[in-house]
Amino acid sequence: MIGTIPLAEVLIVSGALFCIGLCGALLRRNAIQIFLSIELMMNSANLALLGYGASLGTREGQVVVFFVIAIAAAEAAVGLAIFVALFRHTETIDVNRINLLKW
Amino acid sequence: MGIQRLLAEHLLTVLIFLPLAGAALLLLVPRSAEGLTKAAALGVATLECLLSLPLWWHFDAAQRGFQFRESVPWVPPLGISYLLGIDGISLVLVLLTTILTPVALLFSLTHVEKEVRGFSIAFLILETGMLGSLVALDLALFYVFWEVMLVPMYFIIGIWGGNRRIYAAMKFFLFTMAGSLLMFLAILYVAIRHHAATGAWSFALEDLYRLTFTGSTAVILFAAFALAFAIKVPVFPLHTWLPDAHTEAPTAGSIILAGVLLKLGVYGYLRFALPLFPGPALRYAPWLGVLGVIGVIYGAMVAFAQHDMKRLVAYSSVSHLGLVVIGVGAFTSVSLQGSILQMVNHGLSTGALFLLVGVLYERRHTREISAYGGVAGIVPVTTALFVIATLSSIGLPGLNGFVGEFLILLGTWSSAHRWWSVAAATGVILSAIYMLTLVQRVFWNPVTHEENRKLPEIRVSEFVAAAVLVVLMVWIGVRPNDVLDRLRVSVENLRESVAAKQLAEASASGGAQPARVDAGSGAP
Amino acid sequence: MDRLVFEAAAAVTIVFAALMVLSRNPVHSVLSLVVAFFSLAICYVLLFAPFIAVIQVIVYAGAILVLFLFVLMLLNVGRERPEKTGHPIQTLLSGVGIVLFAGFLLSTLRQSVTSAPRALAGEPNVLGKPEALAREFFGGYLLHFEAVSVLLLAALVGAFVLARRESHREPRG
Amino acid sequence: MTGLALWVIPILPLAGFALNGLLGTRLGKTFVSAVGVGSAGLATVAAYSRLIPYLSAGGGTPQIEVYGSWIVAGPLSIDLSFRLDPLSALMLSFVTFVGFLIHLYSVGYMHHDETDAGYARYFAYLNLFLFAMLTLVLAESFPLMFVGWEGVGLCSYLLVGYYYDREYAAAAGKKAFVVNRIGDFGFLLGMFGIFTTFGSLNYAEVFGKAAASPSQYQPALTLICLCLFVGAVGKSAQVPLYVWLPDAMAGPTPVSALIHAATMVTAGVYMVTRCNVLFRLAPGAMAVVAGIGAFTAIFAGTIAVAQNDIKKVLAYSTVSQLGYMFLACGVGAYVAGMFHVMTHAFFKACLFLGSGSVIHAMGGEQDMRKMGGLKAKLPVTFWTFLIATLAIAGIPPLAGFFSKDAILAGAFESGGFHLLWAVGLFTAGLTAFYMFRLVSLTFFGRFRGTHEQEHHLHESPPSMTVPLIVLAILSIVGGWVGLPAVFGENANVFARFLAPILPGIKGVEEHAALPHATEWLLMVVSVIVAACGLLLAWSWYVKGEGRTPARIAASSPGLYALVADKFRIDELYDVLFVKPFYWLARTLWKVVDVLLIDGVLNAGAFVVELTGDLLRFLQTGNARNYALTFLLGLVALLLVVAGWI
Amino acid sequence: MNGTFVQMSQADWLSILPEVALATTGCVILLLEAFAPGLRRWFATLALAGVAASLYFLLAAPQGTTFDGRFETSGLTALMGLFLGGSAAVAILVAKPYLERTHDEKGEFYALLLWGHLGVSLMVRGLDLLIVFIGLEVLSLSFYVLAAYFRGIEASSEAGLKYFLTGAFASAFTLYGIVLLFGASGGTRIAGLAQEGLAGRPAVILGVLLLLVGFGFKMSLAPFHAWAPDVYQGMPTPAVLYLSIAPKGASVLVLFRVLAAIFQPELPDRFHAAVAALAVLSMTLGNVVALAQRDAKRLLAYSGIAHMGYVTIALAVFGREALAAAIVYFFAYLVSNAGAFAAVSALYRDESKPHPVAMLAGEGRRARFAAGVFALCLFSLAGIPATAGFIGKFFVFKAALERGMYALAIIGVLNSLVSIGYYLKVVYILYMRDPIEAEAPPPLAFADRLALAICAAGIFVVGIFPASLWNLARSAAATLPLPGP
Repeated sequence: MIGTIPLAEVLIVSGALFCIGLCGALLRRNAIQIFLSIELMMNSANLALLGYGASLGTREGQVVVFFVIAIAAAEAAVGLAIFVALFRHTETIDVNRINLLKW
Repeated sequence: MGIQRLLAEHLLTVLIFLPLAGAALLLLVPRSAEGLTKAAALGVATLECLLSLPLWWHFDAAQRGFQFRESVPWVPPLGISYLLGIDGISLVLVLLTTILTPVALLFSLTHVEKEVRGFSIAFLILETGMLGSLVALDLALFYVFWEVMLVPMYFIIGIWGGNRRIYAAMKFFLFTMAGSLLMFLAILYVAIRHHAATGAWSFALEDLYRLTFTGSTAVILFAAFALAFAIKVPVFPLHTWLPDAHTEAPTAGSIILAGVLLKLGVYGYLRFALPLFPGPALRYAPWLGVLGVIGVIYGAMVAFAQHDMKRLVAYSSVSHLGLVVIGVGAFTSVSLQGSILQMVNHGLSTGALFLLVGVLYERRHTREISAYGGVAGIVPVTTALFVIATLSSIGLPGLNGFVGEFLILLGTWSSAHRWWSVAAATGVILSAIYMLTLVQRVFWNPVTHEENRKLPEIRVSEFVAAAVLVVLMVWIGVRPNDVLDRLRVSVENLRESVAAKQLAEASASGGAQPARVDAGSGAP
Repeated sequence: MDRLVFEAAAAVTIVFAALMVLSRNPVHSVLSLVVAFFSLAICYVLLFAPFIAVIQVIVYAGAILVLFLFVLMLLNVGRERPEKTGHPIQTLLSGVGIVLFAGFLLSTLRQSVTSAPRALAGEPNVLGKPEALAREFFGGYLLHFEAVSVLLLAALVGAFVLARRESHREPRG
Repeated sequence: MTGLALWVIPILPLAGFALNGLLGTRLGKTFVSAVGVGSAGLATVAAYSRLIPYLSAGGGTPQIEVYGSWIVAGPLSIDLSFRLDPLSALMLSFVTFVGFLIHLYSVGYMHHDETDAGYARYFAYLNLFLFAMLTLVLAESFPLMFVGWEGVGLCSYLLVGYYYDREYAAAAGKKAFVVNRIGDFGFLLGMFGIFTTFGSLNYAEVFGKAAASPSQYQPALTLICLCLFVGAVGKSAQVPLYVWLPDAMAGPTPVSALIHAATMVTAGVYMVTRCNVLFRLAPGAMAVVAGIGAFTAIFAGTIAVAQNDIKKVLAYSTVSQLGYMFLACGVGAYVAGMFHVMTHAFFKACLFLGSGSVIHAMGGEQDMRKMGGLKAKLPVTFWTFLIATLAIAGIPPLAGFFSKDAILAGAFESGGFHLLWAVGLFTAGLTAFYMFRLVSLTFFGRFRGTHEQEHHLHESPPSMTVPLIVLAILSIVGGWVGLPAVFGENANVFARFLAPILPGIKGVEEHAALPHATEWLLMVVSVIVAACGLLLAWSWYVKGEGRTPARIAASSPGLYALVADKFRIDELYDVLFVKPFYWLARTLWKVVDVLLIDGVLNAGAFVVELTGDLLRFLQTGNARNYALTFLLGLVALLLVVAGWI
Repeated sequence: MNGTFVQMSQADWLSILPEVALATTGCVILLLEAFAPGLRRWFATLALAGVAASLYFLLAAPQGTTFDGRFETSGLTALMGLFLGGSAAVAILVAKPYLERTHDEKGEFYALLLWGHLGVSLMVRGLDLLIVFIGLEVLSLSFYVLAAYFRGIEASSEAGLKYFLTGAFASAFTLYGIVLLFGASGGTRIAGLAQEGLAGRPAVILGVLLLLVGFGFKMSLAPFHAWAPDVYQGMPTPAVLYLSIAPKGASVLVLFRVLAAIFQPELPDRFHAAVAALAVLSMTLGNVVALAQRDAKRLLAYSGIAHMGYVTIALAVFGREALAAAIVYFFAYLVSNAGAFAAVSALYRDESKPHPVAMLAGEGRRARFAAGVFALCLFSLAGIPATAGFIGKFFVFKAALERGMYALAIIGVLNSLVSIGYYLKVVYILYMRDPIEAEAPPPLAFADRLALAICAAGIFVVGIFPASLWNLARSAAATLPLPGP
């Protein structure tokens, strides 16, 4: 229990978010939306971390989350840059249409 | 550390690595200097041949076990060592190798145009590989040489070969690999068992001889080894790589393929598969013999159906090697000596045949039998040599072929499997049929193709190459004892150790009585 | 009380997360994700992580998603064309995969328990004290901190490399 | 050991072979003839230098010379050793001598129609043959005999195919070798059998053991003997393996005389006689030998009647005579057999050389229907030929009479309702008939050839006629060494001389000699039969100028054609063996090799490649699918770990 | 709560120096790029110096753990450092002429390469899952960028996109795995996982599996391999060279660390089955599909997938000998694969076009050295004796057989039979076909020549004298709590 919140509940929420993100990552075609979904997955991880941390009564959870956020930010920067760079060639970021390299 | 001491104490090492050194040396020769390259390669090979003669003189025929031993730790943590040594069996094959290589190179002097340097280098490396696997007494070391051999041969077939060379080269490589990879696992397993049993790592043959394997393990291990060697020999259903490889390879390549590489299969079987797993080896010897019989007859029949000279000779190899296999399967001292001798004979006669076919091919650039006919009058010397080689190959008494055949058949007859001998003896008839048909259609008969009328006669270099082989044929035919004497003790040794080990196995596996080792050693 | 708030916030998060995934228009997605992150930040607070919650709002909801918006504008990619999102088999397999995985994940999480909680230093919300966190960063997590700095540097340079215009080189390809 | 070592005798022609083979082409015909004839002559001299003392010593104990060991492996040990005993002495005597004569004859025969190279080749082969034949007869062990055995086969192959640029010659040579190989197959097995039975391959040991304790080896022996006999059948052209001999006439005539009449073909008889100890212990095998021999004799004789090629007639006559010899062996009259071998060597060689001289004169023509009336043009040839003919026909007191008579006597003794004797007798009649038919067609009547042939007709040079004369003389006197017992107990020098080769065997009694009366009777009968044959031929072909036979032929054309076509045995074999063999070979290659083995392997390889090619398309290039496979992989792992898979 | 805020001992400093060296070199190059672009042709040398320096510091650093047990300096890390340093060095050597050919020699390339290298070395040395994860991300980010390095080439950008999307996707899973383990063990330390009764918990199992797939992704282990062919094809060859070697080694090591910590003394059967399945799938799929590849880099990608299958056999065997075998295998893989990619980089002229193998026809007689080494590397990858590749397989199969995993070994050798099929195909195209490219490839740059020579030498040294390497690997493997002698 974290205060009055049962850990399981927190984890379930996080799990649900992760799965939602998963759906987005798999079903969307727009690279940006896919990436958004991935961000969501990472956030679900953060939620779980905080839940665990709190229930363990350790700060490490929060510390890790901090780093994760930093990483996510960095990824976002690079990712968006890549999208832009690719967009210059293809005029689209629909991953269904981006298959020059295959087979 | 004088050169004499080097030769005295490390002769085998010198023999193995001299060609390699030569190959390295050739890298210094400018690519344009083709003549020089060829000469240098030939020189190295000849020197090698000369250096190998002391083995012949100084070999103590009476001594059991291996001679000219050398032993240096190689991979100590796994007990892999650079362990060399020869007995009579390897001795004759080593000499066969050192003799055939210069012969092949001598022939190539006038017949390799493209990539001369690469060719010579590949050939020398090949010789290193062959000699290495003949004298290695450490399974890991053997395996290394055994596989290394493939690479230069792959290139020799693939680069300097005929029209379907790439297919042939691939087939050759994959076939051989398919066998040896499983053998590789088997070798590992055996060594591991040795480690488990003694706590010490070792790949040394004599250490591993001491292990006894029983039950299905033994069978599987034996199968792995046998398969690898059977493919190399090649034993009947696994032979189809041979015609392609032999046919497509350049003449020199065919000479070495037929002359030496095939023998390594039988050699490996005698040196490794048999002594390591005598139980299964003798239990399944009948199958081996049957396959041998099939090989003899089948090979001969198919050879008869060929209309490509080289292919015909190639299939004749299948037939001859089948005979050798029978001798091994019968496993009497007579048949064994016969088999080993027959390997040498086959090396000489088939080598010569390929060489002379090459002589014709290089002039007319066709291997079709029908493209020739009646050339005896135009190239009498070639004809004479070819006829002699043919006679040796079909086992005419007085030439080498007969002695081998006779011993194998006699030894087999006096073993438990008399009927093999009867069946295989038909090979005497069949070989005459296909070889003489070849001779008739190529050399006799009226001249049908005008271009044959100005067929140039054999060159001196080619003649010398062929003559060497012919001389050896006659020599072995008249004085086979020179060879047999050196084989006797080794063969007896082999049979005894196998017998002893088999008893050990039998007792280990709970007294199932062993198959007869000395199935009628021929004595009445 | 806490629990009710948490559940409410969580519900909102989930709903908007779902919206983000479902909406064809990327801009809508971004916006709904902003909402989701806000409510997520509330959850963080309830989990004794006020500092993280703040960062979540500023960095994520603020910076990152805005960055996304900018890029969207820059490339002005409109809504996905309503063509089917892909091969039916692909969709089917995705569905199966997701369902199975979700099953595993949730069932695992439901029964997942932590080792006995340590006695908290003072009251719970001491956990999230920025100062205390700072001590962690420059104490035991110094190495991580440095590593992340390299990470950010790399990201920076990387973004620069990629985004830089083709200047002094003949276009290729 | 007295005088030269035996090995000198075969070595001399071998040296000749080497010399002619290597240098002959360069050094010209005179050198070649010198070397060729010289080596043969020297060999003869050497041989007689050993023979005379041996004979004068009355033969008897064999002299065995061991020169060293040839093959030693395990329990097997084969020496290089020669043996001089009555049998080998007999063979030696006429092989060298006749061989020499024929070398001499060849000088004349081959001289102008051959290039230097061909000439050298010819003499090289001839010398090599002499070497091989001598090894064969002198050998003291089976393998060494086999060396000679196959050696002569090789020479026969080379010499039959001497005119290699004529397809039929090359084919004939191959046929000869292959058919011989079939025989050798038997010989080999026989040797193996002997080795496993007696533990040795040396005559002395084998025969010694066999004679000492016959019962011990009984069961194996019949098989062994049959195997050996297969060898003999091949080499001596008996039914069913005789087919190569008639074709072998494609070779130069002297070759036919030497190899295919006088020496090589009798090797089979020699071998059987050599192994008489074994054969006598295997009555079953003996019966087979006799049967085959008798059948061959009459069968080939019949064919000979209808041939028109002069050499073919002689060839079939040879086959038939060889049958006679085996008949002799089969009924246990080994001495008689060898006796006939010798006399046959004389008169048949003479006949062949005579025919050679005729062909020579006719400019290569061999068809008797184109000859006739040659006796005026070729007197020497005619007379020698006539003598030889009478000899073979068995007209006393010529050589053939005595040998043939001895055989018939033996056959008569052998019982079996004298069936074998009857056959032999009939064959004798046939022989007389077709031989005189030959003479009549060739030498009597009017010339039927072309004009320029007639114009070119001439007697052969002395180098050819001298051998003819010598052989003719021998054909007359040759038989006198073996007068039958009726001329006094010790009249039969030959038999006494050869006696030692028929050692007594425990439990095998020698059958008693015939009573004189019977023997007289037999002689008279055979002479009458022979005479009838002669007269019939005379009346039909000289008097009636061949009308009667033409009428007969016309009356039953089918039969005549069949006989003329040699009963179409070759065609039969072609259908039975050759064609199926070729078909089988092709099928094995195309079906088993290409289709089955390679097919399966290539199919396997292809399947793998194909799989690769298909799987390759899983790589759609769509990042979402990559994520999907990732997820599916994860799920699969989960299932595995959770134990659901 | 003492006065100074930052708490860092000298040991910490010494242990972190290698990474510092790398980071600094990167920064320096970057600055030079900005302010002294004229010095570009020295960048490669500088980068090499950086790698060398970091290697030196690594070997010089005192053994033991630092940053209160989160960072390791040991024989193991030293050996792995050698492996990573080697691949980085070759990559840089190859990069110089490559970038010159493509007129793209920029400082950023080296900087990113070095930082990526830094990330990998963090993965290798981190005893804390968070460190490992950060290292992983550093690596990934740098190489996302390097993949898309050629902005002018669509293929390159596309490779960047694919790598980024799949990579981010994978790291989300990795992260969640770490979270689960965190929850179970109450911390991010790997050592912390070695607690009583942890191995049984579903959360832990799930967590470990997520790590397995996450790092399996980096290893391009089937079925997490799909990104590799595309990315390799579009990515600048030198970067591929590094990416195809170093991170795989690091990932395997991490997996060994985690599994060793959690599962003591032995891998549970189900886990073993799962890993073995991955191995078999990866070998088979990699080899079979490689047969069908036409593009040199794709072919090498699939061959890499197959090779990771062989390594995974070692993971499945699990044990000290197995880890040692894996390490040896990676050294063998380093020399062979690096050589192969170096040759590819040297043999192809135009980066904007794909690299069909058929284009190499007859190069064996024109670009003799490059083609020769290429062939040698291919034979080594195929596992022909007397080359490094054989040694790698030798030890892996030995380990498998020793633990009685015959099926794995047999499937392994059968696979190498298949692999010979495509390796030899390249060889015969090199040597037995006539050239289709009109003009011979440009003469080999010194750096290329050097790189190739190093790899060739390495192949033979490892292939013929493996003893010392094996001993090192075994002693290194002893640092992990693995079963075995």
